[in-house]
Amino acid sequence: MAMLPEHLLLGGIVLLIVMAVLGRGARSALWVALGAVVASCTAAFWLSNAQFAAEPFAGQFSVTPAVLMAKGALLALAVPVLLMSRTEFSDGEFSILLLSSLYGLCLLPSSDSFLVMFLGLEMLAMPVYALVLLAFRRPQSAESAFKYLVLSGAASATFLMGVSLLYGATGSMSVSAFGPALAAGDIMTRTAVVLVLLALFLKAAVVPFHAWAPDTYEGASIPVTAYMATLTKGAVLLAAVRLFSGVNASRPVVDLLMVLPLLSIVWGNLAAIKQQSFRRMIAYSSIAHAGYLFYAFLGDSAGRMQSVLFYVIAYSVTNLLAFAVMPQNDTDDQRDSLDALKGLYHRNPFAAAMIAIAMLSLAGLPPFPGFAAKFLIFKNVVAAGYTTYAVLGLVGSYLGIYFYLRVIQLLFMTASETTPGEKEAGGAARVAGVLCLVGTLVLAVLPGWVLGGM
Amino acid sequence: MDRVTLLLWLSGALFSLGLLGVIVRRNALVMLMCMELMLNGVNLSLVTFSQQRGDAAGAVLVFLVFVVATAEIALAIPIVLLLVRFKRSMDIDRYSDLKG
Amino acid sequence: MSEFTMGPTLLNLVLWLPMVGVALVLLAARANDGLARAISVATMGVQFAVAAMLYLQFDATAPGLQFATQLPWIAQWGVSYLIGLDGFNILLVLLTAFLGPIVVLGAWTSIKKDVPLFHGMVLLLQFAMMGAFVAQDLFLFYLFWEAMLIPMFLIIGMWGGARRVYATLKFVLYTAFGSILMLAAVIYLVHTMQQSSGVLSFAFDDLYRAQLPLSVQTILLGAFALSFAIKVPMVPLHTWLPDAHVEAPTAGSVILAGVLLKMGTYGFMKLGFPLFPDAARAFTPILMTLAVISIVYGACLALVQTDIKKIIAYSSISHLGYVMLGLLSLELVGIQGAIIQMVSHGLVAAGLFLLVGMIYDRCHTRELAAYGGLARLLPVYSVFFMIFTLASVGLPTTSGFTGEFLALMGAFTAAWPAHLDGSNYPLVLAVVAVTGVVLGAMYMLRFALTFLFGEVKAPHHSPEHPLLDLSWREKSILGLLAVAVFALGLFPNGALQKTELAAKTYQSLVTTSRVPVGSPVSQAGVTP
Amino acid sequence: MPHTLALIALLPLVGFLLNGFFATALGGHRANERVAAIVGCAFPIAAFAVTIKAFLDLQAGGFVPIVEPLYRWALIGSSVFEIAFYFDRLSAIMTLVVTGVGSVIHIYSTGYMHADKSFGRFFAYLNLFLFFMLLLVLGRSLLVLFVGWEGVGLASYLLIGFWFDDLTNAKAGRKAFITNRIGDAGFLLGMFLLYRAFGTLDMDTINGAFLTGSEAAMIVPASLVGLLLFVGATGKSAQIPLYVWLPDAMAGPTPVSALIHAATMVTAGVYLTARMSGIYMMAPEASQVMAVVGVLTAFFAATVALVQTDIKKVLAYSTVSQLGFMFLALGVGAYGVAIFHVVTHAFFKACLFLGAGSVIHALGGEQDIRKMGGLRTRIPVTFWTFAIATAAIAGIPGLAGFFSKDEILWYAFASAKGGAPWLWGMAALTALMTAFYMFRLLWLTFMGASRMSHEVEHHVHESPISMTGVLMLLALLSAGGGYIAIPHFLEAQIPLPPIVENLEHYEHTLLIVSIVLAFAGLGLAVFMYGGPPSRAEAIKQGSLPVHRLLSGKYFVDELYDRAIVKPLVWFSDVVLLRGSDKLLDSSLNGLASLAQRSAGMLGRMQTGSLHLYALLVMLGIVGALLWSWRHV
Amino acid sequence: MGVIALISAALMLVIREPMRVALALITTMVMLGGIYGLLGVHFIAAFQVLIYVGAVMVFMVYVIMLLEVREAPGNTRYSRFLVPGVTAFAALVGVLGISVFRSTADVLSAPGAPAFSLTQFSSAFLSQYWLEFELTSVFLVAAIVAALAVIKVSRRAHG
Repeated sequence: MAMLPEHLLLGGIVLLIVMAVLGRGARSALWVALGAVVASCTAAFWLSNAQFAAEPFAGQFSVTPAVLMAKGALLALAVPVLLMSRTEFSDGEFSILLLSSLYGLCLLPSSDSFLVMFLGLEMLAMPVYALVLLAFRRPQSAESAFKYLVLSGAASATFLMGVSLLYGATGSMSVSAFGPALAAGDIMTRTAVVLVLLALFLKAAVVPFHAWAPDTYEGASIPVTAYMATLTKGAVLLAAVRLFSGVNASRPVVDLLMVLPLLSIVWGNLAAIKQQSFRRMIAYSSIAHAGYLFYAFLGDSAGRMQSVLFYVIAYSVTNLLAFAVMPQNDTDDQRDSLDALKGLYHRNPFAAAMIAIAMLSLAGLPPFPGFAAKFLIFKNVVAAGYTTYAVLGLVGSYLGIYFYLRVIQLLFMTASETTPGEKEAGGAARVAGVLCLVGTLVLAVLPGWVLGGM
Repeated sequence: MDRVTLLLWLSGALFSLGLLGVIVRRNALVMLMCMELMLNGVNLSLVTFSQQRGDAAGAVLVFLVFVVATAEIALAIPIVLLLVRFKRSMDIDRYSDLKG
Repeated sequence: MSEFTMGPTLLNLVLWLPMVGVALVLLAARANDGLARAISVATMGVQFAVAAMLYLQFDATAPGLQFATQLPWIAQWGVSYLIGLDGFNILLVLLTAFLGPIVVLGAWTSIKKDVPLFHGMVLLLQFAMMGAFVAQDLFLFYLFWEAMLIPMFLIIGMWGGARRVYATLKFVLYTAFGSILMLAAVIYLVHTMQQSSGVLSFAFDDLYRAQLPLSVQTILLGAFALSFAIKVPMVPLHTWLPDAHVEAPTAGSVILAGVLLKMGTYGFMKLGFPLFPDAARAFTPILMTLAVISIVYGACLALVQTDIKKIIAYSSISHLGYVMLGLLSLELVGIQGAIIQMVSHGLVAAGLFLLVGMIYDRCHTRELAAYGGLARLLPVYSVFFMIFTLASVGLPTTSGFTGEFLALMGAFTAAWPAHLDGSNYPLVLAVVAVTGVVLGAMYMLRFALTFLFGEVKAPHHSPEHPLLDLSWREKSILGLLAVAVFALGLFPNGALQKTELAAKTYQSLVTTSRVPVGSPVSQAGVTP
Repeated sequence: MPHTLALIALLPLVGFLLNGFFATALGGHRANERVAAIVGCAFPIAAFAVTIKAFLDLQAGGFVPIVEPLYRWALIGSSVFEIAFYFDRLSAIMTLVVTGVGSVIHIYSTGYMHADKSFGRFFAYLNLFLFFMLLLVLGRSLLVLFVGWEGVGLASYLLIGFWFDDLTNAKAGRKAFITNRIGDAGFLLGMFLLYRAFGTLDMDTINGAFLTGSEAAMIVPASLVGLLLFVGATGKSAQIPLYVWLPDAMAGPTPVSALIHAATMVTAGVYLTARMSGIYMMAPEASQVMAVVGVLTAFFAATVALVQTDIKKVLAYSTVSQLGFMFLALGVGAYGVAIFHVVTHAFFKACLFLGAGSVIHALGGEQDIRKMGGLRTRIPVTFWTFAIATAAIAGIPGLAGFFSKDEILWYAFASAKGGAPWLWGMAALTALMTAFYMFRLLWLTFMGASRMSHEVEHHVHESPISMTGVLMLLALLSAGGGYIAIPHFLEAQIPLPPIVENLEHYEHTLLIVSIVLAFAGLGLAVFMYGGPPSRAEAIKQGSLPVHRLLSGKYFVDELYDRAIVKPLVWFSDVVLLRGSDKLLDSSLNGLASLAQRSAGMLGRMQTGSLHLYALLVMLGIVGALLWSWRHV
Repeated sequence: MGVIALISAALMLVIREPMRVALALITTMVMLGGIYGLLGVHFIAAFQVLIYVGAVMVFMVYVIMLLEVREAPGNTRYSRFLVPGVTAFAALVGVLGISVFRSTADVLSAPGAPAFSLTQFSSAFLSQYWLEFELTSVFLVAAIVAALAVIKVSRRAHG
């Protein structure tokens, strides 16, 4: 019951595998997966609305309404990704892998012991290695998959090292041991805590652990990039929230939480300026956004889940929006290059408008959701008394405005140059786009309502 | 300087060595092995602790690590094969087309 | 039903009509451009009509907001949808609504590509500007304030001149920088107020009660002032303006000069100074100096421009200096003058930019040297040109005079007692500001001289294909503006009465200290 | 009749609007020249009629000032800005002169401007001028006066540049406007000061306050206010240092010169000072300055006038000089006398200008007196009227100029309010020069042998009756205008200054002296120009450098250009435009490119080498751990 | 034993031949297994030897033999980050070492509980850590699918 969403996903996986084994319905695989995701998503929402809370496996796994809400939200975000994949992936693997990755994702926010969390992280990442490779359009995919694998392997190792040290120090694998350990004076404990945190930074691509992101994002195909940029990151952040739940950041990690995120905000926003590949640009932007997200941990723990979740949703929705309407092209490179967007408005106004909205929201300009999300985070940071860092962060975010505007400039203000193979995004993708647009508008117009739901 | 400390230090050293290997070795397979080394280092410390505590949790985690490591290798090897297929080389420095 | 139950509905109508227009234009986008034009001009027209109705209904003697609407919006943050009219914004709302149709009509023929999008953007901009004026909640205000950038970005960037992309990026990045810091200040302000007084609210009226120590006030005012001063713009933060004006299409320039620049001064009047009165008073000398520098600086630069749009751009800098001067004088006369000057500059600059645009559509060059003797060639055009030139010079009977006269008078009346108390600096500033009157005459008449007089000279003009004088459309929009200019010059009293109460409120807000007695709250910018 | 005064002012405005809309290119010349002429003249004449009516009302009311509020311009806090008219002896005189002389000049113009391609526009402007001038003289508050003040400036700007196809005319107009603006800046400051003190701008109130020495009046030093207002006056009334625009203003059509730049507008400064006499009576220093400036202006302008060869330029400088006389009178407190001179000067100078206009008209546009001569017989009416006016200005006894100028000299000598012998000396010398250059002008133009080229000479013709009639009327006034004892009429309102005791008995001596001077000037002129030209030439050669200095008008224009205009432009162009503005801009672009460069740098750091990434990770871990120990 | 493990691990980084590297790694692993044995957790030692040496490394060795890719002669076995890498490594070892040595955690000084037996372990695993057990299976399924997918891809790329 408590694991209903997970079970539904699992059911989906099994069903898909069976279908694959029977070698039938590669087409319908997508719809099955969609069904599973929607089902588990609705289940999560329903349970959360029912104020359901339970601890089926003591000390291992527990759910609270908030957690369920988070799961539901992220699962909902998976829907557009699936839709997007329709044009890219004919066979069922994608769906299976995505679902299993989602399964891992669901474990993270409700894991009570590091064992579960570790499994969750692995299950989140493992299928993605394959996914990156899956739409094997160009040799670089292999390279990017390998880079991702090695570095996230390193991340796992680091995580485990930290965990084991923590285990040694506290004698328990319980996640709740993490919070108290933050303030512990013992040096080994401190090392343990820092290592765990860094592992999360590495997974979420925070400077200086960001280097894998651009390469991997660029090498992967659009739906996968979208998935990595939004859901994977979101999941990692939720794991972090789970870790920090109930504790306010204090020395020494608070320094890391101030400096490294700030660094990645500036770094990401600057490095994105000169990119020629859209996905790579998004990768850098996602590095910057990871920075904002970790800023949320400076704030009071009470509002943290809310602010992180709201930010993840706002950021992901707009990101997915951009990816969904991205026009198709002959080769992956063409589809990826920013030049393909030149004068898009004159060829495909809708897509251009959508991308523009997405960019503005990512840049955090009102009235788009990105603004409200940033506002919430920085509000909490200021409330926690880190005014200077809030200001620095905002200034850093200012650096980002330029390259988002640059995209709009390409869309609207440059002469149109069509590449022969350009086609409109597939029907399913467009549906995804519309869904995201609706989401964006809701977030923009009724942020109060959404926040109330969290 | 008792045994536990030494073992922990050893595990740390192995962990670091593994990471160093990833940094300095250019052969893809060797890099993979180095990752295994990192995990082994971690395992060592886990085992030590769980033995000290007389608590199974650590051992369980070690078990999980085994599984995961196996899976990762199982996944990594084909990728390496794929890489090799393109450039007839295991030299990772040849695979830096994605940059900037 | 009676007017007053109607009022709020009407105000919301004024605010949201442009959005309706946007929707309609988007629907009509597939159809021909004419439809889009028609829709937008119709929307704007209705909006102006309603706004005028509200202006007439506006009760000058009643304090506080009128026709106000308040709905909880983001309750968790204390943000509410709170709009209303008061003496501060009534004239500017009217001005915005008045310029709306004029802008659309002005761009009737000169915008040829992507017409529906253009009108969509203009309406969007209209919506944002209107919102920024009527918003009575800081969060809402900030939302609209920022939202203005986007349509303007596209308007300049898509329909602008040769270096349009550079200009528009410069404009947006410049303004955005100010607003980022303002955002930080907003967050901090609200947070501090909540801590000190327990009130979590973005409503102006609550914020006006916030007690802040001087140091905090100073920092916050700094952030606000930066953002506003960029919009005004005050020297030395003005360099975006000439480029933006020169590259923008006529409509863009008109909106920019007519309304957008007023945002800055309005911000100072409604937020900057009243929110942080003590800091404001402490920094009056510096700000006043900047204002005077802007007056002289803008005038001097206008004197040597060779690009006709740039002349007007720099003249804007100069004229808005008077506004700041009046606001800072804290004399009723000066404040009232500043308000009138805002409106006046809106009308005059709009007129001049329209005129420049009209000649540009005919001759396709902005080089001053390329023109001459237009008075012979285009008599009607020249008459209007003369009218707006003289209004810009501040000749009596035009609105320009009313504004400058009162603003300067305010500055001077404020400066004289200080002089008697032995501090001559304000007096010096006032005197220097008055020289702006002379400089204004110099650059505008230089413009008129080369432009209208001497032997006939105009590109694309030949005896067999003479330039056409103004069409009826052009005549009528300029006529409307001219009427407004003279009305405000000859009978300003009506307008002044509407704003008198607001001016007094402003005066009392800024002159009463709000430094908390007892222990100051946590210092700004210090992390515990 | 409630709105008599408003009516006076508004009638010309109506004329302006009618002509402006129907008789110009604006209205596509719907009305032909005849209609335009009728409209153009009818309204001023009507205004004149109404003025007489108003004057009679005033008289009937025992000269109690008529106050006629029109509407409230602005009410700010407690201070009221009201548009109201004020009619007393002073404004009565001015109004009569303005409407009267104005009307006749309108009539004259119908002949003079005949067949000009913008006939209608001319009359529209002329009416506009009258409207503003009447606002100026009728206004009760300084605000209204200022509106008129700037308005007449506008009108003169438009009229000087009337023939704007020639850029020099337009430039002259601009020069006039801007120079006036400089004065106006001072005027504004004066107004602000008064407003600060009294919270109102009503002139009668202010005067009263100063005369009664109310405590409000104590806040502001009267001298400061006086000087500031005087700055305004120097602009409008062409006194040193702001007189430079008036000679150039002759670029306008001659009737304009007659009406605006001789009879009415330029005397606005004088009127203002007389109107604010309350302040000046309390401000001896300001009065002193005024007297000195006045007499200097008079003197220098006269010297320049000695050598001018353009008939209108001579008259222009003589105007400046005469205005100097008026300010001298004001400076020594003889306000009534100044106004008296304003009136007489209006008569004879208008007559002179119109006469000159008639000459120019006759000679088909020739203005150089060296190319004239012997016109006495050819255009007799013009000659006789011109001669009478010349005699009047020269101060030949019995004529208008004689009385007013003599009184000025007398007060300059003996006024207890700053009269001084040296003032008298300068003034007397100036009077001598005036007589000389005026008769020189007369002789060179009308007497002697013709120096005209043949085709010019061939169609010299007397002007139409519309012009000559006006000339005769004005000649009559210049002859008899002196017998209207304006000072005594005004004394009830503005008392004449007391005479220093034990100087009374000098009065007759001085009278004789001034008569002698007038005739001396006449004689000298006749001696020099009546005889063979060689004589004048010889003297000219004798004093060549002086001559060059004078004909170069002391090179004041060049001085201003070098000292003020060029530096200002240079400063704006080089220092501000190419300097600071560029600096600000490029600094921003510098920041932008810095961001670009750092972006490139970060991009290059992303080499794509997995080893590097791993190294980063390792370094990151080490760094973070070390950092975390800071707080052990 | 630990020393040997360490040395062979170090050797891994020095040896050029992948095959020999693999052997070195195996040595390390076996040594570790030995250590586990000494610690008394024999079943872990067994797993170590079985899974790692038995499965993983055999697979690895097989692959190495499968693709006999000779490194192009002349190019060194090290990336150009040798020096910084080693320095960083030294630092890291130092940091980790210090954090262990200077730690005050009781566990380090504690005498050490009696080693628990396989039965204890498995019972704990199947009761307290039942969830993990389940999840592991799910994980393995996912891993298999992923592996299959990758292989499929490589086949597609091949053909």
